[in-house]
Amino acid sequence: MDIPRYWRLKDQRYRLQGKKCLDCGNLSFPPRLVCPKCKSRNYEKYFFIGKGTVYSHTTIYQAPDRFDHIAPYSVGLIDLEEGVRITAQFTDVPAEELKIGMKVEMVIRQIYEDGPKGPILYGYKFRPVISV
Amino acid sequence: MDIPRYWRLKDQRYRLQGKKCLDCGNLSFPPRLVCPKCKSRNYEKYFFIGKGTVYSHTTIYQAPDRFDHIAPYSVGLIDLEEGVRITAQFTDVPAEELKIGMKVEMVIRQIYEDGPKGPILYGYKFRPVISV
Amino acid sequence: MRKVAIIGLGQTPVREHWESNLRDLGVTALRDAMDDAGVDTVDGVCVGNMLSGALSEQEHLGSLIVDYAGLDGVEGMKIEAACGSGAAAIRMAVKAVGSGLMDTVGVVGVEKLTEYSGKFSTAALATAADADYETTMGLSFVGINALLMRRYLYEYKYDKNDFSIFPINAHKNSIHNPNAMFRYEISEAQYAKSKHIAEPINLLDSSPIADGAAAVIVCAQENISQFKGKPISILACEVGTDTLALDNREDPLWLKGVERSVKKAYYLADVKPKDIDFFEVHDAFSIITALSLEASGFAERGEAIKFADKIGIGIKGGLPLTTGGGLKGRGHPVGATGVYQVVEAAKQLRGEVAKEVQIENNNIAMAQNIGGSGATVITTILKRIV
Amino acid sequence: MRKVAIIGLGQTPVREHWESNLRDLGVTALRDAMDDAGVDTVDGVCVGNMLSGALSEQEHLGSLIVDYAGLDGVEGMKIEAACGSGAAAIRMAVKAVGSGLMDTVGVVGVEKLTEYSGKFSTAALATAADADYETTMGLSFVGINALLMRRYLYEYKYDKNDFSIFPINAHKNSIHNPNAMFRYEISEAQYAKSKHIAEPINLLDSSPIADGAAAVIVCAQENISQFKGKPISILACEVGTDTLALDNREDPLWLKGVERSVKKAYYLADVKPKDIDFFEVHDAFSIITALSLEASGFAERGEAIKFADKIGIGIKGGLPLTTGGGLKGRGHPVGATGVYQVVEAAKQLRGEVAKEVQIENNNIAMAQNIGGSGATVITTILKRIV
Ligand SMILES: [Zn+2]
Ligand SMILES: [Zn+2]
Repeated sequence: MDIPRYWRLKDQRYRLQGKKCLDCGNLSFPPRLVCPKCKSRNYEKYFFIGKGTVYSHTTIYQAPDRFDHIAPYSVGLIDLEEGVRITAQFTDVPAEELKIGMKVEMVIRQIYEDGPKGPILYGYKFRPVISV
Repeated sequence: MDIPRYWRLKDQRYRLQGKKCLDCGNLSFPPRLVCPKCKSRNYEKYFFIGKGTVYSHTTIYQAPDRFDHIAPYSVGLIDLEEGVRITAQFTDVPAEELKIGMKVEMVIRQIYEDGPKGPILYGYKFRPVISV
Repeated sequence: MRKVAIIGLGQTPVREHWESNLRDLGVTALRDAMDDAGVDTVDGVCVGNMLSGALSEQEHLGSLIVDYAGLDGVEGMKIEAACGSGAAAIRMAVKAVGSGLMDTVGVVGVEKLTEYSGKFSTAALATAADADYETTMGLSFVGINALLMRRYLYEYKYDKNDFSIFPINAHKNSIHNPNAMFRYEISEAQYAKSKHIAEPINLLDSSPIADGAAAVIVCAQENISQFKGKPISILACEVGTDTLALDNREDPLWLKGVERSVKKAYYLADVKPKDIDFFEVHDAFSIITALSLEASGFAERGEAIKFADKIGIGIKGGLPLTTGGGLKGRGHPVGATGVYQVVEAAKQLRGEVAKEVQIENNNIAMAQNIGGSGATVITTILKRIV
Repeated sequence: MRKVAIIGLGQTPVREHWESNLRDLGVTALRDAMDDAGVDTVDGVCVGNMLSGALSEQEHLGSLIVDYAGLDGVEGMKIEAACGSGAAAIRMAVKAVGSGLMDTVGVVGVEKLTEYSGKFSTAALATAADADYETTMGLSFVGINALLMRRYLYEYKYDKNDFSIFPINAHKNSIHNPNAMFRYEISEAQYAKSKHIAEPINLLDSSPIADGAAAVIVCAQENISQFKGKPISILACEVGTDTLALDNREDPLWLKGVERSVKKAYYLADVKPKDIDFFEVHDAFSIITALSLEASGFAERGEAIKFADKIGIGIKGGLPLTTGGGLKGRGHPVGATGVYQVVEAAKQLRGEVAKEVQIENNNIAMAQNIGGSGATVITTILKRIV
């Protein structure tokens, strides 16, 4: 029940808040205090739109303790449109339909429950873009 | 629920099994693979009788998670008759009656329960020697 | 081995940093120290930390800190020696620079203890002791120190309230340290009424758990002219150990780890206790201050309190202690503490602390970082470079 | 820096050691290495370990191991760099001896992973990755490697079964290593039917968690005549790092940490990949063997499997891999693995392994230990001293 961490990460988990370097324009997710490109400590908040393509994916059968009851589930690396890659679970898609290069978008879902009495963690997952 | 550790330590916890160096006669508790006096790796099991005197004692009010529900409780350093000092909880004695130099003897008691569904750990505690 | 120096200092305030994670605290202190030294990269980073795995589910801090500090590719490793992790990391940096393998090394001590509830942190801190034979008996880390204090009171016939001299002094100094957590004075009366944590240790004997990070940049002394930071020489940074469990020591009131560590440090630095101008002692508990003063050769056995009273441990005393507030007043982010101590000592030697706590004409400082109940002790001796 | 050598070797079998605790495993390996070297004390001990805090509720392993090894008072510290902790500890010993601060240092890698259930160990191992952005998303450590393997299969159009060449070879060698956990051969058919852990990684791609300890004694090469052990020269033991999180790398299939580590190691050792007679690769997963062969300069990008097939990775091949069974066949006690690799390589160079796996006329060996998904990489190059 690490409540401070839940609270601290809420802007990342709900809104994909990263940072933009004010000196070279480099975008980071997660947020960083030092720009990996130009070493500047001069930053502003940046919110990613949450659209991207699948760089890789896996389906997890043997899961860490906390995720054991939902296994198997799929996790992947997603290349966001803004040029940053992030790690996230997939949702609303069967594992066998996942493909590298597939277009996906962010949604907010339950990530895990921290024990029967603990808080529920919500955050970003990605689902295939539904064509209209 | 670290079952292997429960099982591994049972001779220490129930029978105060330490070791005796076959080269210099030095007694150790806990058991050691290398004699701290003569560095010999030549050892036999040795069972301490479980009688001794209080070297020091404390009463714990702010306890680690697992022991929180039994606080306050008393723990001490006990000089065994064989010349080895060990750490143990006291039982059957109010905290205010504990004194340095007091004669005590080993008994087996519940040490803690590992969660509502976990195993119960039993082991040595010490109580004042009851004069007959 | 070539001589080494400290060329940069950085620290975050010691606080309950709910808004910052380990990496942000560590990176802030490290980058501040690099800015102070005037460098934009280092050859390696040593991270002192004890409980990131237990309390933040995060190991591999060496890579994490170099990555987030913008030092991509640089060597980074975590060193753990319980509450002595911070100075242990400095020791590793001294070896790395001393060997000539590296010229400039960053050291970061970082710890986050307030991520979970206090009971959980208490259990995590007890992993400094013997898990199978001390901790499983219900002995907390405070409890181990309480066993020492009880025996000390018995052997040397002190009144428990006599120990108040140490925390009162620490709090008097922490007022002037903006990075300290507790910036207020405490009185003898408050000490006497303070609630028990593990009898006879009360709340005002105990340093508070906290979050924080401190950093130093270590370089070869022959290179100091290349940097913008004000250099301080590391005369010695030496380790002594003792049995992990307190019960395994023949004479628990004599900290052999301290004795071993200071003997090596005094020898290497070529100084005697009387040459030390001030001492950043590891006052995790009042009893440890007393035992450290004795085993370090300042006071006779059983005489630490009388010694403190007689010589004076305040800023104008004969041996100022815990000039930045110590673990008691500044707070004790365990794996960071050893680095905070050295940062404070170096700032004193540089003449950069608040004027109320600035010791005049100081020249040689000692900082001592203790892991567990004295199982790892690292003594660092620093000297002003004229 | 002065030259350093390995003068003593020790190891316990890799097993589920339910009957032994961390200290017994560590002390056994260390004392065996000391006996091999013919020494009864050392100047310091570096302990490589990742998860003693999480899985044995025991930190402060440095003091614990020196205490129980009968080395009362000797400096002991724990080094942590995830699965790279073992070689990281060797690296620290090289610095300590190289600096001249110490003449003889013991290194122990020790880990106990079977104290709790597998799910708990899986969670603990994931602390090697980014806790806030990888692990909390449900990504296991196997899963991270599965993401690499999936992309590799996609980029280079391999059939997944092509990877079986690496685990089949590892198991073929582990039969002859009495300290290996899995002493049986596996077939292509078994590999193809093996169950998924994190698709596309199956059970036979994955090194098994296990308990164990391995130790080496490091000394100054100028002192080797003082010892009874057969010396092996350490030409280099160099570190490269990369971002902690896989998603932060521009090109995840190129292990920059490996490239950085081997470049420094080749330079210091003054060797080229073709000079390496055999390679103890970090085959935690089959995909890592492939990526390591490429970033280490043995195979072209995307060609590791073809390279292995063509040059031969068996004992009589052009580049024998994992001659003691590797992490796959010997087992992977994470913080101990890097030391096991170096012990195996040194035994090969000494000519002390089973004749079925003894490489003839070998001279230069390389061992590579990888922490996390390549965030810390330590490459050690060893040479026979004629
Ligand atoms: Zn920038
Ligand atoms: Zn003996």
